[in-house]
Amino acid sequence: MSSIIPIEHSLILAFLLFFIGAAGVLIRRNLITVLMSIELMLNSANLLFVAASRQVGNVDGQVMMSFVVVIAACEAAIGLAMVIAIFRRYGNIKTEFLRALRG
Amino acid sequence: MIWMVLAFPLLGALLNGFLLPRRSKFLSHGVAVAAVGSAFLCACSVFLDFFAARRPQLHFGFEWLRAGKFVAPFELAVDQLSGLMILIITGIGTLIHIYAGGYMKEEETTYRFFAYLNLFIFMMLLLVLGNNLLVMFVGWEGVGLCSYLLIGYWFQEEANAKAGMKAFLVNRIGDIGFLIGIFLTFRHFGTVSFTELSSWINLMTTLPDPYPKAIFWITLSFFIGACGKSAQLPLYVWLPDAMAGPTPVSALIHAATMVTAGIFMMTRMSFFYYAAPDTMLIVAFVGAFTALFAATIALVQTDIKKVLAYSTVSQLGYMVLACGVGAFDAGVFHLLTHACFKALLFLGAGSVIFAMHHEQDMRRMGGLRKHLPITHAVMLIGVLAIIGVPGFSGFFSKDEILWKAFIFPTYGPILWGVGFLAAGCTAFYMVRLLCLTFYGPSYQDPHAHHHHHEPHETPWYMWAPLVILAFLSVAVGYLGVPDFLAHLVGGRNLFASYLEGLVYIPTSARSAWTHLHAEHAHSLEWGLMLTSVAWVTLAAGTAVFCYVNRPVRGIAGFLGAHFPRVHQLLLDKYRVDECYQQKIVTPLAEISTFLWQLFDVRILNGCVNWVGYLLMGTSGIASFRMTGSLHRYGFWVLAGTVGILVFSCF
Amino acid sequence: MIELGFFYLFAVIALGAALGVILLKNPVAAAMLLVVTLCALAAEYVLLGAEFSAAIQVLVYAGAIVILFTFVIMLLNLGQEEVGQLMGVSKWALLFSLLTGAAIILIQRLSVGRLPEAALSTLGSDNVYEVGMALFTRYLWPFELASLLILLAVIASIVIAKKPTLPARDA
Amino acid sequence: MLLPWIHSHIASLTIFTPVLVALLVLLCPSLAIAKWVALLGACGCFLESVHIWHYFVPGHGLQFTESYPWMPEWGIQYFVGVDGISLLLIMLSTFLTCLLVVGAWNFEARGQKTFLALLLFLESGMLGALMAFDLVFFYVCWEIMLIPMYFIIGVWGGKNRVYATTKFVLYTVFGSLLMLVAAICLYLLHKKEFGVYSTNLLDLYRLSGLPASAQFWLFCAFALAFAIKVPLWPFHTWLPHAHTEAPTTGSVILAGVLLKMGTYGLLRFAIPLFPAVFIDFAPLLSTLGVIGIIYGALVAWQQPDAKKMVAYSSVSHLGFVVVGSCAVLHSMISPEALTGAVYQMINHGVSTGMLFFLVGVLYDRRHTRMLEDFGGLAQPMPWFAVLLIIATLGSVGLPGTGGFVGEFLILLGTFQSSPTIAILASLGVLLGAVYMLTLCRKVLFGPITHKENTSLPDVTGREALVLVPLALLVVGMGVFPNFFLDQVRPSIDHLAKTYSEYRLERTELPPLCCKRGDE
Repeated sequence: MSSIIPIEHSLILAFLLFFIGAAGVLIRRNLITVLMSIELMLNSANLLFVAASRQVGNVDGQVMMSFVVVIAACEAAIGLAMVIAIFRRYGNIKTEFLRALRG
Repeated sequence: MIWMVLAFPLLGALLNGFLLPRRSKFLSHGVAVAAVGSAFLCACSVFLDFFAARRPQLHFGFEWLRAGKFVAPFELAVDQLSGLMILIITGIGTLIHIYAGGYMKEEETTYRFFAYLNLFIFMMLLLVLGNNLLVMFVGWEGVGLCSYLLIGYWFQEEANAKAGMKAFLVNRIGDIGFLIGIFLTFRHFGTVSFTELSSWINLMTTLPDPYPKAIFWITLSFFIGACGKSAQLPLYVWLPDAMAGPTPVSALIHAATMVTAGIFMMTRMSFFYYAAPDTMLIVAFVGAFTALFAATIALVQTDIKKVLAYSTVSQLGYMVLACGVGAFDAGVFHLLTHACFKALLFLGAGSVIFAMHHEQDMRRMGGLRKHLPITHAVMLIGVLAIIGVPGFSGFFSKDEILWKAFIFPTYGPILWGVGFLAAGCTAFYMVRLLCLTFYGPSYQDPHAHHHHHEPHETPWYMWAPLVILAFLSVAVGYLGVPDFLAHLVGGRNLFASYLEGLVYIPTSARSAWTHLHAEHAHSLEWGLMLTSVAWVTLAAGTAVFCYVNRPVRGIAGFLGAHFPRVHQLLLDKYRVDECYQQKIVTPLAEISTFLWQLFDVRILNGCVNWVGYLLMGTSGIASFRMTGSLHRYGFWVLAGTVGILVFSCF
Repeated sequence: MIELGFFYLFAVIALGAALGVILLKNPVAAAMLLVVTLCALAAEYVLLGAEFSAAIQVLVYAGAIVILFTFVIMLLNLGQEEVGQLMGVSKWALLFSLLTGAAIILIQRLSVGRLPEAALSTLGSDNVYEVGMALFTRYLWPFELASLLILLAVIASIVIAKKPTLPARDA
Repeated sequence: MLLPWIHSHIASLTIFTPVLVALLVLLCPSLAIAKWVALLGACGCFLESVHIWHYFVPGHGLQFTESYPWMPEWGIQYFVGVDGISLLLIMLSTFLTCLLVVGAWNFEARGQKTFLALLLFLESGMLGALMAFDLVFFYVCWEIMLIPMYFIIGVWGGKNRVYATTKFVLYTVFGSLLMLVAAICLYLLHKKEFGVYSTNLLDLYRLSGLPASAQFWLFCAFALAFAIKVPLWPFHTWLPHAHTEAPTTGSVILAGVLLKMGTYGLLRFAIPLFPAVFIDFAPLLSTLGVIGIIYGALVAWQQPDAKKMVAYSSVSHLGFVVVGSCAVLHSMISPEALTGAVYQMINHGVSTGMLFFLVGVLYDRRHTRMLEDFGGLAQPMPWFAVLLIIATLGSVGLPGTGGFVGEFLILLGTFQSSPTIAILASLGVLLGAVYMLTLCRKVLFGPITHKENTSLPDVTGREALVLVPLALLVVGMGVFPNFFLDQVRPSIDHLAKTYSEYRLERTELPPLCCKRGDE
């Protein structure tokens, strides 16, 4: 069952997932949904890693994938903590309220 | 032994300043007196050693400062001059320390007072003993510091603090002159040691042009320093204000020792001054006019200490005049006699003030002879000494100066005339002081009576130093009996011969000097002396006539009625202080405020901030896309990434 | 061929659920659909021969991270109308399709002779063993560092999320 | 076994001890422990610098050198060492930091631990900049110094702290970026002349074929960076703000060491690297220095705020240092003036640091620094009065204090090269006395005008622990200047006499057993 699934398929799937995630980050105002969209983007990267691992024939890609999972977990934990902090401070979690960067 | 002379006062100062605070007053007084007294004994021993050897002795301590070619060892020199000075300083210092214990009895913080006083003695000794300009300068500024601290001893009063500051600052002007003198000396001679400098000068006099311009500037700079310390025109203004300090301080620092540092310094460097005839002329004229100027102010002052202060300025003028006409020995001799009788007068005035419960206005005194018999007696001796009554010390020293001025080849008679006038003024105001204080009826403030007791004589440890000083005021004069008088009894001027080896006179100048002496007959000297005795008697008699048994209003009545404007001008001390304030201090303060508020804050800081605002303005224009919306930022990041990806593929 | 068929099936499920994640107004439903996406991807991993990855995908992602999301959603107790607003979808949809097109073109170009040939059966059968070996030998230090990272993240999230106790500094 | 290792790595150890201790301080569970750790660390660092002082052999060029490749492909090294020009400043930095830790002991503000850590971090930066003999490492340390200072002023400062700290950092960075450009330029020129890349300062000293125009611009860039740091008039406007807003500790370290980095840089970099342009610029620099002396003194005189007064006095005092460094005489710098300049740097650090401490003592008690709020304090606080007077005397340069030695030597040397400058500068001696005595009079003397002042407590034991060593140093540096100068004189004379073709050689580490002075 080595090359049954061509890598192009995985690539296209990964890209589609990535752009769905990116679109989620861009179009949603809710910080939690934004975070979930980021998880989607990370997953598309994971898929690429796994597929590439398959393609080149060693497990490095899968190892990387597990590191990405770790990072995703950390990101989710801290991101959600920030969501809570922001909620405490502003009373809601809409992204358009976070405009401190305005020049 | 020489180190002990320095160590004792320093130890006393440290003990009093840091270890003994708030212990018993008796203890701090005892420590202070013991310190100075031991220093005096050591100084005697040092002096005797030197006297036996008759050769200047150098004591090398350690190398204090070396940088580049500049070397300043911490080295002390005992010679005729410094040997004499340490005796004066520690001797009179001891007497005044003893006296001060009584005077400062009611003070809370005597330890502070005695710490300063001991420190002063240390610094003064350093000044006179140092064998190079730098060590001398340490003492020079050190005594200024002590003077500052002591003038402001009663710091709770704003005026005292201000007077102290004024003294320090005016002295600093002089000190800058001194500093520039050091720089010039180093520039031209590459050394600051007195021994090396004098041998340089020895060499130079053999050169074809023995008086280079540089020496003129060097001596002039040092003279500016002397003007500051010795209160000469135009820097004398600090000394009268310095009377804000306790009276023993006025006696020790502002009469007997510190203010004579300028004369000491010029004598120390007489080898320079002999090589700079132009400076000598300036020095002589400044001295003569200061003598007269201050004496005229003293004529009308009503504060007993102010009279004595201006008198000090005037007497210092005499000493400077002596230096200016090349009679350094006469100057130093007057320094010695003046130290005795002026310390006596100040301490006497202190006793009067003490007895009058810190009343200093002479118009409220009078008739104190009955209450203060001893003080009266010693003050009388002091006054007779200062006005130059024959037989008292002032007579010998002052007449010597006037004589040397008269025979000075350039403008000699003019200098003599100015000094002669000042001598008359001196006689007048000193007798006036005596009359107003001790004779006539009492003019004490009647309101003061109900809580003040009658004035009474001071305790023994206050009048005993006065008696010793009174004895000295008479006795030291006989050390320096002028040659022509001494010849009558087969002697010679002991003091001049004592100083001879020190006051080095370049060969060329020396020949001119001896020539001068030969030219004038003794008859002229006798004539001048008798003239001045007559003049002094006349002036003193006028004062007695004007002030004994006359109502107080008579003072103003006599001068004020006939010459009101002159009287007012003298009372206002020629308005010099006001002039300085108006012409120098106020404009400087205005410049300062201008520089700060306008130039610094508005212009310089404004420029810097303007750059900042400019940048902020431009960045505001450039940042129109900075909406703060995360979505837009994210979109552009993404679009950019994709753009780059796509671009890189084709 | 059956693998390819499964691949397409799970791909469709994953994409559909992902679209649901970003389009649904109800955050709880979105979180549930995220679980679906993640599980579908796990299945893809199995198809790609990465059983270990599939396992941690399910355990960590679906089991832990999404639970975290759900907790926060419930903790903040947000109403639907508050969380469900979109940003003006039409513009973004246009952009999205453009980007997708660009991506596909890109992959087409990339795949022509650029990708390495698939390595045939170099991977052993015991995937978990191999990944484990790699993790504990070559990647030991990164692995340990990753654990440190998690520790830091835990501390950081506690610090960030806890209520401020210090009073504001008075100027 | 340990001792030889310490001996051979003493320079690096001194640089990195504080930053390591800073980390330790941050990790301490309680403030009480953290304070002791910080104190021990600072004292340890001071002891290390004493070791350097002890084994330093005067006249042996660059000593205690250590070099490791850092970015070898670009010729960038980690290269540190000590010579006579930096030795005293190193001692001053470590000594002041010890006192500062004690001074900040009861600094009752939020984040004292962080404060202490930043202080130690700052010390590392300063020591690194002082010991660096690699341009890049120097630049890194130079900028690192800004970071802790930014926070010290910006977080723990006064009311206007953000403005002050922003201004301070932006102004200084502006200068140092120019310096960076010049440094890169120099680096490329070295490649052009010798064919290899090097940022080693000893190599750069050997550059001889710099075109005149290049030298001109490079000198301008370096000199501007240092002039801002000094600060030379008219680049001083950040200083009053930074000083007034900074907490006491910040002011002390700023005045004590940071400002000296400007003059130190002038001596270490600008002068020996570009001697030909320096000769042309020396009159300009010393003129600016003289303007700074007089201007700073005049402006200080009318200040109502004690701290601002001391801040402007720094402008005046550092003017002296610049004047002393620029006393060019024929083909050399006057060695007297240069010695004075180096000595004055130390001295200003001690006396002005002490003054800032004393103003801090007042501020702690009354929460004001306005002169009009004080007066007559000599009565309730006699020891404070003694200390303030000692600091004042040190600042006005009374003989017997270090200030005199510094100012005297500077003026003496400058007088030999240009009497006008020296005479004008000596006016600064007078004006210095004017404003410092005004400060003393307004604070200490006169009647007590405010009721709160009648019962102010005198200097406490902890404050005395800080102030008494400083006071002793003020006096000690004036009484025994040779003790300090003997160590550094050969280096200074070497720079003064050969600045136009300055070379510095690394020397062997002196053996551990051999005491100095045996050669």
